[in-house]
Amino acid sequence: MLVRFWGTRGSLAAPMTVQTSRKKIRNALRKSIGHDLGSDEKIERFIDTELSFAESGTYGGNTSCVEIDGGGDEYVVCDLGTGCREYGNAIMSKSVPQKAPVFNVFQSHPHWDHICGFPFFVPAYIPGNKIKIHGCHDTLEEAYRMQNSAPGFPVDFDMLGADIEFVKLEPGKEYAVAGMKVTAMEQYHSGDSYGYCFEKDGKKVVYSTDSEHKFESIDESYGFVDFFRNADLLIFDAMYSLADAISLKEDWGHSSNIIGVELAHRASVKQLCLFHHDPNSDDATISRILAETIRFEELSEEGDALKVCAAYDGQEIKL
Amino acid sequence: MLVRFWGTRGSLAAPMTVQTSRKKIRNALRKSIGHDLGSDEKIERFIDTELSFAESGTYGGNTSCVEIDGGGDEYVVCDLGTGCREYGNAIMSKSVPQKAPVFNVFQSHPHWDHICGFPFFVPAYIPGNKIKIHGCHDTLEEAYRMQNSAPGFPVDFDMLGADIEFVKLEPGKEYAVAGMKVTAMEQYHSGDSYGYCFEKDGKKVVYSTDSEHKFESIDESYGFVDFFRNADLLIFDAMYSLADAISLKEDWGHSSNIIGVELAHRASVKQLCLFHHDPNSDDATISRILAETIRFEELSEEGDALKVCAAYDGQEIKL
Amino acid sequence: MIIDEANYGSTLVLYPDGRLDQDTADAFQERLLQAVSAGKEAVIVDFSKIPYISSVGLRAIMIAAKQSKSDGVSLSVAALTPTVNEIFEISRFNYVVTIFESLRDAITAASDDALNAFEAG
Amino acid sequence: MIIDEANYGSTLVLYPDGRLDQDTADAFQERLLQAVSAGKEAVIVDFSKIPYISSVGLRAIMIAAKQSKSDGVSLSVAALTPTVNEIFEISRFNYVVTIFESLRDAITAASDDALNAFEAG
Repeated sequence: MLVRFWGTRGSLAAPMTVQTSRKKIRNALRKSIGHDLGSDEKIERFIDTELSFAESGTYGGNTSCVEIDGGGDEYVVCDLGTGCREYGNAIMSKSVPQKAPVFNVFQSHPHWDHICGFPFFVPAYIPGNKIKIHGCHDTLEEAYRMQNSAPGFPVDFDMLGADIEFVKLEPGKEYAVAGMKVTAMEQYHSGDSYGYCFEKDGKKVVYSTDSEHKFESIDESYGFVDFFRNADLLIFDAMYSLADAISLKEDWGHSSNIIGVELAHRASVKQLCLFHHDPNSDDATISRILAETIRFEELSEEGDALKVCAAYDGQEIKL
Repeated sequence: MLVRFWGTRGSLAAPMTVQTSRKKIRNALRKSIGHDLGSDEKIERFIDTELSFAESGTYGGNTSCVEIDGGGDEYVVCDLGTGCREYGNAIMSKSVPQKAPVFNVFQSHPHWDHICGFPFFVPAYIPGNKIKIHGCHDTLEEAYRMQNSAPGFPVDFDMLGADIEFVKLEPGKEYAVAGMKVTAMEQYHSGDSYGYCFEKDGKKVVYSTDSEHKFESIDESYGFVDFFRNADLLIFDAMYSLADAISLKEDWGHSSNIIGVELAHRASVKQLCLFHHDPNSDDATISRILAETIRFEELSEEGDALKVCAAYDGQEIKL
Repeated sequence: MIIDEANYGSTLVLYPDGRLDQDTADAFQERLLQAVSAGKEAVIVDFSKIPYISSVGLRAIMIAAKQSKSDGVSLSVAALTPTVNEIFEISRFNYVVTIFESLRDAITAASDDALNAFEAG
Repeated sequence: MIIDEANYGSTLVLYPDGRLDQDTADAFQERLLQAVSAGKEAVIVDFSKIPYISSVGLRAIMIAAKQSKSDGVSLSVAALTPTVNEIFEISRFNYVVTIFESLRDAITAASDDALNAFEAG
């Protein structure tokens, strides 16, 4: 399986500021002093070895959109936040289509940040394309139709070229889509949200964003431990610090890195991927949170070794 | 007057990609070879003199949000795209409020990219704050209420702490707001849009985005020439190339740099600011378009000298 | 605006002379649409005497380009002055019509019979 | 979980001993809430014998911190082991309660009478 992150930010798209861009340049130049940069190869090596990811790159700022490629002949993607503009563009830019033009969307929930890229998802405009929006909410079609209508958008939903279908799923039931086994699970979030588990060839990926884990999560029988069990990759909403998540931002429907590590350990997850980054966090902040999470995992000394990463727009994880 | 750009992108927020970030670093390092970077001062000077804006900085990727500060005691801002998250944060971060907590929003139109930052505009949550959303559309309140409601957003419009009022304006009529003279003008755009002219102390700023100028614009009597007349700053929707704007993207409601220069010349505008950048344009592309526009202005040899710039998130223009 | 013309086999060449702007674009557009509809295989506009083109001149070319496509006629421009060449690039009109460096290049691309006629003078 | 305590003037100090996790957090929370509600001016938790704290232990502190605020009682923690200190920072609990390097520092900050009683042994 291959997971491609097109959008990893929570709530609202958060582009890099001009100050941050200049700071990166300044920092790289400062660090370069005394290094031999006499060839492009040496420059690449300097960037790779002397600069951190946050110093040379960026986590990006597009909202949720994660492609799950199980090798099947149809496309599979979780949520259509702003990241889906680039996802659609990438598909359109291939001279030879990689798959049949059938797009299976799995919708965590219909909050704006998870659907707002759709009006700029070019495949939706192409006759002959099929878009199947899967989800457990009754309101998905209403949300998408409302988004693609006046007064918010000039192209009405019914004018889109693609054939768009809404597929209602039941949580806990197993579905076969694009050669993968897919299961949904209800999550605690305003208006409900759903996590999705994708399984193929003995590999398991769980997409679990916009999900708050309350006090009950410490119970032995907490359902998410089973849902996450042995996942090769757990994409986990770690938007807030634990302190914020259980005080000021209690019931805001998001979780923390601490809870992510604890649940991942209990479920024997192999890799935990921090997701739904706060739009107020810059690259340095996200990297700091990642480093702290890796450190907390070490300190917690529980369960099997757990790899931890922080998702970035453009990231690919092969399983 | 002071104009602060918080969001300058059209259609959909467009964060910088990890590839672009790394490319900037690589380019800066390559160009630094042979330069003495032995002090922070020298590094700053190198960045300022040897790197272009697109090489060291970024135009940003937030959608429309432009603050117009005429020195009055209330806030004035055009549109509430994603840029208004940072606008609101900046206001909240001041230990001493700069103005009375009254926010006068001038709404070009209610398309998503022009209202989508509002749920993350922190001042809207603060009791005692007043938000007046001015505009010529009958649908503004409907659009804002729909955005702040299920299934798209968890905090309902009526739960917002601020007192929010919608103020209907008539195009062509002069209003006094925050010490400025404000006039609206209807623009050609799907569902209509409105440009706003702000005047104070002999200075004039025109905010004219999401406005297509069709063939009639060559007529002597074309109304926008008067509307733009002698503007010190014209913020102009130059999203497309002229070729695209009059063929494939005809009637999509946007204009071009070429038409911007021609209209600005005819109206004796002093500074033309390219705005509503295409989300598919990276920093280098926007800089190239800016350079070409400056060149076209030189070639066109008409009217008074016209300064041309391309808006970026975080830019301030003093008039 | 004076617009000379010449026929080389199945190719028609127009030679407009002067600025292509609000004062001249209507006449230019009319003449260009006539040329495209004249039943020729190809129409070439020699731009060597056009010092400047404004948006309204470019618009005339766009309209003619659309017409030429639906009529199955090849429309191209040739011998642009440096200024006009830049304006074609800035406006992205280099993607709208094919631009040839010289009239001879455009005629060569149009057809053998056009080239023969052109060479014959 | 064994939780010793000591009173220094108007300040109560708790000395929990052992990991603060799922097995022990309930007892810790109960004891902590009692302490906060005991009518003292300040409650200090000496963390020197806590090798580890999990989210549920932190949650107990959050609940007690909220209670202490509404009761007008000062709640602080002191003498964190290096691991627990890191976990407080990672979870941002350093913004939830005041952390003192040593119990003596915490007592000094609490009140003069507490310090006097503490010094007196």
